[in-house]
Amino acid sequence: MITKKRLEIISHLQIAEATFEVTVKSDFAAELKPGQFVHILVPGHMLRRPISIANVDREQKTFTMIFKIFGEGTKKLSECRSGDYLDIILPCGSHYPIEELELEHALLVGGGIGVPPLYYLGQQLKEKGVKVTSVLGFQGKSHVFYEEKFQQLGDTYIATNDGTYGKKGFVTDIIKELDQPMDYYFSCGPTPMLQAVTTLLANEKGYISLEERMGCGVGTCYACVVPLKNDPTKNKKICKDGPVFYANEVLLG
Amino acid sequence: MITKKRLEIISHLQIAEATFEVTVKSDFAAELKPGQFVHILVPGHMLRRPISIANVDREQKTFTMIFKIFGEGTKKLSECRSGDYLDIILPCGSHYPIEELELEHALLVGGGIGVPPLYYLGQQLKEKGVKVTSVLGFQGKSHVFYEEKFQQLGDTYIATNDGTYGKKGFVTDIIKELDQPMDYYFSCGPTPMLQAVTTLLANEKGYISLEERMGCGVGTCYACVVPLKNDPTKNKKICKDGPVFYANEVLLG
Amino acid sequence: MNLAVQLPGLTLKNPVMPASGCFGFGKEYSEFYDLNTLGAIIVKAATGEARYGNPTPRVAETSSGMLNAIGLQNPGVEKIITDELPFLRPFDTPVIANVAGSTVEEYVHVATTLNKSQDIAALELNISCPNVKEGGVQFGTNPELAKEVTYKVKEASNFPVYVKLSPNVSNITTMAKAVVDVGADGLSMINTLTGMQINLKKRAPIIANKTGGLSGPAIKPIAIRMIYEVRQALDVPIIGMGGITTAEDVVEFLLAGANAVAVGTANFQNPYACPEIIEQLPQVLSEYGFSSVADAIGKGHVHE
Amino acid sequence: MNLAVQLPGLTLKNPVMPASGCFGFGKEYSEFYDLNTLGAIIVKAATGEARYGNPTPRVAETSSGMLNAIGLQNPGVEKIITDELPFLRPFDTPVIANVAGSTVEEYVHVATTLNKSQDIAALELNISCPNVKEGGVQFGTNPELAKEVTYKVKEASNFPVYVKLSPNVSNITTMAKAVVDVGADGLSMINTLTGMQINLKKRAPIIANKTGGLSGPAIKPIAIRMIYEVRQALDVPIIGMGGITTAEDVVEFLLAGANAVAVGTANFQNPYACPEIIEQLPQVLSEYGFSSVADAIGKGHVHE
Ligand SMILES: Cc1cc2nc3c(=O)[nH]c(=O)nc-3n(C[C@H](O)[C@H](O)[C@H](O)COP(=O)(O)OP(=O)(O)OC[C@H]3O[C@@H](n4cnc5c(N)ncnc54)[C@H](O)[C@@H]3O)c2cc1C
Ligand SMILES: Cc1cc2nc3c(=O)[nH]c(=O)nc-3n(C[C@H](O)[C@H](O)[C@H](O)COP(=O)(O)OP(=O)(O)OC[C@H]3O[C@@H](n4cnc5c(N)ncnc54)[C@H](O)[C@@H]3O)c2cc1C
Ligand SMILES: Cc1cc2nc3c(=O)[nH]c(=O)nc-3n(C[C@H](O)[C@H](O)[C@H](O)COP(=O)(O)O)c2cc1C
Ligand SMILES: Cc1cc2nc3c(=O)[nH]c(=O)nc-3n(C[C@H](O)[C@H](O)[C@H](O)COP(=O)(O)O)c2cc1C
Ligand code: FES
Ligand code: FES
Repeated sequence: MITKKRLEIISHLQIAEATFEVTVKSDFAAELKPGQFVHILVPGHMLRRPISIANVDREQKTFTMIFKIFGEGTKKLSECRSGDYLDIILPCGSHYPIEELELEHALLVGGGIGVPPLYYLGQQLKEKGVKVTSVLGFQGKSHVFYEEKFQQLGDTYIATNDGTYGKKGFVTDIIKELDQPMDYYFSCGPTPMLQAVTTLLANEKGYISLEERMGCGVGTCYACVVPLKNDPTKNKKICKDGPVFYANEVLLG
Repeated sequence: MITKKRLEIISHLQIAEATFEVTVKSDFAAELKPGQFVHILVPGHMLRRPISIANVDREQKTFTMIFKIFGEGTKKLSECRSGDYLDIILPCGSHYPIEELELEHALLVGGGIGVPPLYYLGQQLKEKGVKVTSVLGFQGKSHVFYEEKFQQLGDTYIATNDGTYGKKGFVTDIIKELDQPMDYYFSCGPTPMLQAVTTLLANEKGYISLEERMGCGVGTCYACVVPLKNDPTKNKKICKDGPVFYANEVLLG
Repeated sequence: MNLAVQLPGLTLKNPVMPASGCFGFGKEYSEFYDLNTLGAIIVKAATGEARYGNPTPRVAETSSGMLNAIGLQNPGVEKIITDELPFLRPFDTPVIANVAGSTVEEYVHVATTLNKSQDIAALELNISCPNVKEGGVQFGTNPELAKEVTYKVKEASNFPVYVKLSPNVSNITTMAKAVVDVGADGLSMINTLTGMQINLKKRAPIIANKTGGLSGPAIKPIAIRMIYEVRQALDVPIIGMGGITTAEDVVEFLLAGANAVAVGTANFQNPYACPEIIEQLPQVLSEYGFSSVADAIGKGHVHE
Repeated sequence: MNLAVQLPGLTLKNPVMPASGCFGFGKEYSEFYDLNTLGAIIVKAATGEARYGNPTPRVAETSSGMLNAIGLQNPGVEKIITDELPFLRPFDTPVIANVAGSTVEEYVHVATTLNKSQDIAALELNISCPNVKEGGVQFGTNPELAKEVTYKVKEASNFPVYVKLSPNVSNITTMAKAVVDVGADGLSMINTLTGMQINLKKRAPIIANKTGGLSGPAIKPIAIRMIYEVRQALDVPIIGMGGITTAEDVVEFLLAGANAVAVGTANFQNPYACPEIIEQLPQVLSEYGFSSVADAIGKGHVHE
């Protein structure tokens, strides 16, 4: 059930350049699914900020978000401290429908702030016994985060735009060289990356997660739409029908 | 010299119902004169809040303000803590010109949030060897503050609107019964009180301190004017020419 | 405390309703709370045919406000009647349909089609849309066009018609008089002010449509002024809106002369905005010495 | 970084100046900083005779904005020339006089009188004043009145004339074209939007004048939109204003098409607003890839 809660920050860490990992307490934690996001009120701002769920600890009843400072809102969130409370709408949107999928081998492809939701997804996949391969793209070395955590889920490859870490180039450069079978790929990141990934993997089945500027975050305002591939005169809401879509369902860019 | 500074709060106390005493550190403290005010930025608000100087500690280089929660801005100020910083324009406005006055006996007449500036004035008068009598009006017992401090300056009489403390009624009810000579009276409080006081003491010399909604607080915007008694087609600025005026100079209400 | 308000075609248990375009067709917020608590519900605009709306980004944040250029996305009036409105039937809350169009004919078509709905109690005539025939001039900024569309929709509709005024005019009273003259049962005001925000990095307006409608607390003083002016000139029911986020704001609108109010942007900040405002309204009214909603309406007017 | 801007009659070392009415005649803020840092100074409005202004309260605070109804208090144009402007003479900063009036004759009288001042470089023609002869209709909301006053002031003045447009109109481009047609050398935009706030306790508008002009960040999206629209229609120098508080805001105005900018309300919040913005401007411009102020002007326009 979607709701709005004041949740206490129990951990607030900087984990890479301008990148923060924030964990909050929530009785709803166990219900959150990979790919879903939460909608956070930043005091003094009219519109909430959507942030993906990066991990869940069911026993501790906590969930974790990872975000990068982009503008004023994420800057203010970066200045919060443990013990502060955040006003959060949760859970929002669709999730990677892994319960329904026949899966042996999954490829995770993440770029920048698209990496966090894939971590929670990878954890759940691993729990299900799925073999996970991760290809993660970052701007540069100082931006890389969660590499070891992804390695614990399976083979992990890193690309950086500037070549300061891992392979110089894009995630697609790595995927091209990967010689592994996959049942599904799961991708999240900036639209140009998603375009490149879905084009490269056009013959594979996959799910992608999209971003758009949001108003309500719950499906009432029609701010966050994406056109459908088979009928671009129709669209779907990223906040409610998405953010996770079947890769061939939507028209990117 | 007027300036704007970030000043640290070194003490923040509730001293009566909805009434707070805040002391800040400032190298300018010694230059502040009784009757002057400071103009405080409340984060998230467009307009600054004018608050009088209630006391100065020249040695500690601190000054004290006393304010009551009236609306959102004073509410936020009441939630500050020691160690927080306030963005303050200071010093603002005119002061009680006691250096220039021949004074043996002064009557202080304060009402509510008009009481604070009179305390600093009374201290300076006492330092100069002037005999000080204070008549202070409050809404009710729970609103009374600084009674003992005023008693240390001289005879002090309290009136409350609801009669829960001191004399029931207005400061003028006490003044009428006072049988003491005075060279000057000094009054600060709500306009109806100032009207009553100046009318009652029409034959005495006195100074009053006025309030008005302010824009700039420094004399540029013409928001805070009061008409002149001898020519109501002309006015003066409360933030720059005032807040202290000679009692017969301005037209009240 | 009596919060009830009686308006043409609308018996409201309280004066607070979500504003058009900020509440979809009610389904989503019904997951947050019981829609029965609401005074009424104004649903998203209906046009003759389905509309895709504008390209994205469609929203941007401003100081104490937001810009939107949704572009009247909706499934078309027929689908709204068959697929969307029935969901609201079980609730004891009157529904107001928001009518939009690009030509007078489209407005009339939408209004006529809505006659067959059993689920609505009134129309809100959204005249802030650009008239394609008149080269994009807004119906809402030209008194003659406003008159024409109001007159024809009144003629076509079986429901009371509240005309939603645009604030992008020099003289709101002229617009109000124009539509009341030809039979508007009430007014709804204000719609958004046209604004723009430019993305410094991209060197282009953030909103794909370039301009968008400014809403939120930033515009409240303009809404209050316009309602006050119209109330002074006309004795007509007014649904007031523009930046309402608290029960105090509601009382300010009532004092300005609104008979009821709508809450738009605040829903996005706080999905519980409407029920929380309704819950606090009695206390705030009595704090300021009012014994009912009716008691407060128009009481902010100073008569010299 | 080259911040200089050349406008009719104005050689500005940087594009930032305080807005009229928010800086008095410069004395007070000269106690805070060296006025030489400013690109120019627009002083408080001058009318034919001294004006008392409106009763108090004259200001109120709103969400991200403020209302003011000062009522053009000023000592009259003669006294401004003799008592106020000479103070600004020693500074290497051009002064723009703001011209106001209730009749065309008063405007012309003020402009003519200002011809004898050695201390000003240009006029800003404030057409947001209500015309007493035409029953209070603002010069600034009627293109014909705006034309007339602009034409006559242009004829009377030896200085370049920047006409300050009111945002309280449906079509800002029509107003801009009207005044440029009759010879306005430039535009200054925007003035305040008419608003109101009601005091719940007193059950009356807070501002004694009832309505006041809304300024501050709340109106920035409206200012940006209007400047963008006018810039698309006209090639005329524009001094942009409305809610500027940071150097980023300045760049947004430049991108929208302003050639220079004025800072109003922000001075009240931060008396150092202007010099701080000027100091940060080079860094912000280069952060977004601009090599000078001139390089940024109009660059937010998207051409399809
Ligand atoms: C479903 C979803 C999940 C996301 N998950 C994450 C995440 O896990 N970690 C992370 O760092 N970021 C994530 N983002 C992006 C994040 O929402 C933006 O970076 C953030 O909103 C920027 O806010 P700001 O105040 O810092 O920027 P500003 O530019 O100051 O924001 C201004 C406005 O634009 C909106 N906006 C700006 N950029 C974006 C964007 N890319 N997407 C949506 N709205 C935007 C803001 O929400 C705000 O309304 C996600 C976005 C979406 C839609
Ligand atoms: C020269 C001067 C000295 C003052 N000294 C003191 C003092 O020592 N202690 C104290 O408690 N109060 C003092 N006041 C009053 C104090 O400024 C107001 O109570 C305060 O501004 C209210 O702000 P708010 O945000 O709580 O109220 P809100 O009503 O939310 O404020 C809204 C706006 O109205 C203005 N405003 C409201 N009431 C007043 C008022 N009475 N005077 C001026 N502006 C007002 C605010 O500054 C703000 O701009 C003084 C006022 C002046 C002019
Ligand atoms: C995202 C969004 C969509 C809107 N859609 C409509 C609409 O379809 N029809 C309409 O008449 N008004 C529409 N409006 C205007 C609102 O109903 C309301 O008049 C305006 O937003 C002012 O109120 P607020 O400040 O409370 O949001 C929309 C506003 C927003 C923010
Ligand atoms: C207190 C105050 C007084 C003003 N007086 C004048 C004036 O005399 N003449 C004028 O043309 N504009 C006047 N203005 C309008 C400003 O010059 C400016 O156009 C407007 O405030 C928008 O800019 P801002 O948001 O930066 O304040 C005044 C504004 C304020 C806030
Ligand atoms: S953000 Fe409102 S519908 Fe998606
Ligand atoms: S507050 Fe601006 S002149 Fe006094």
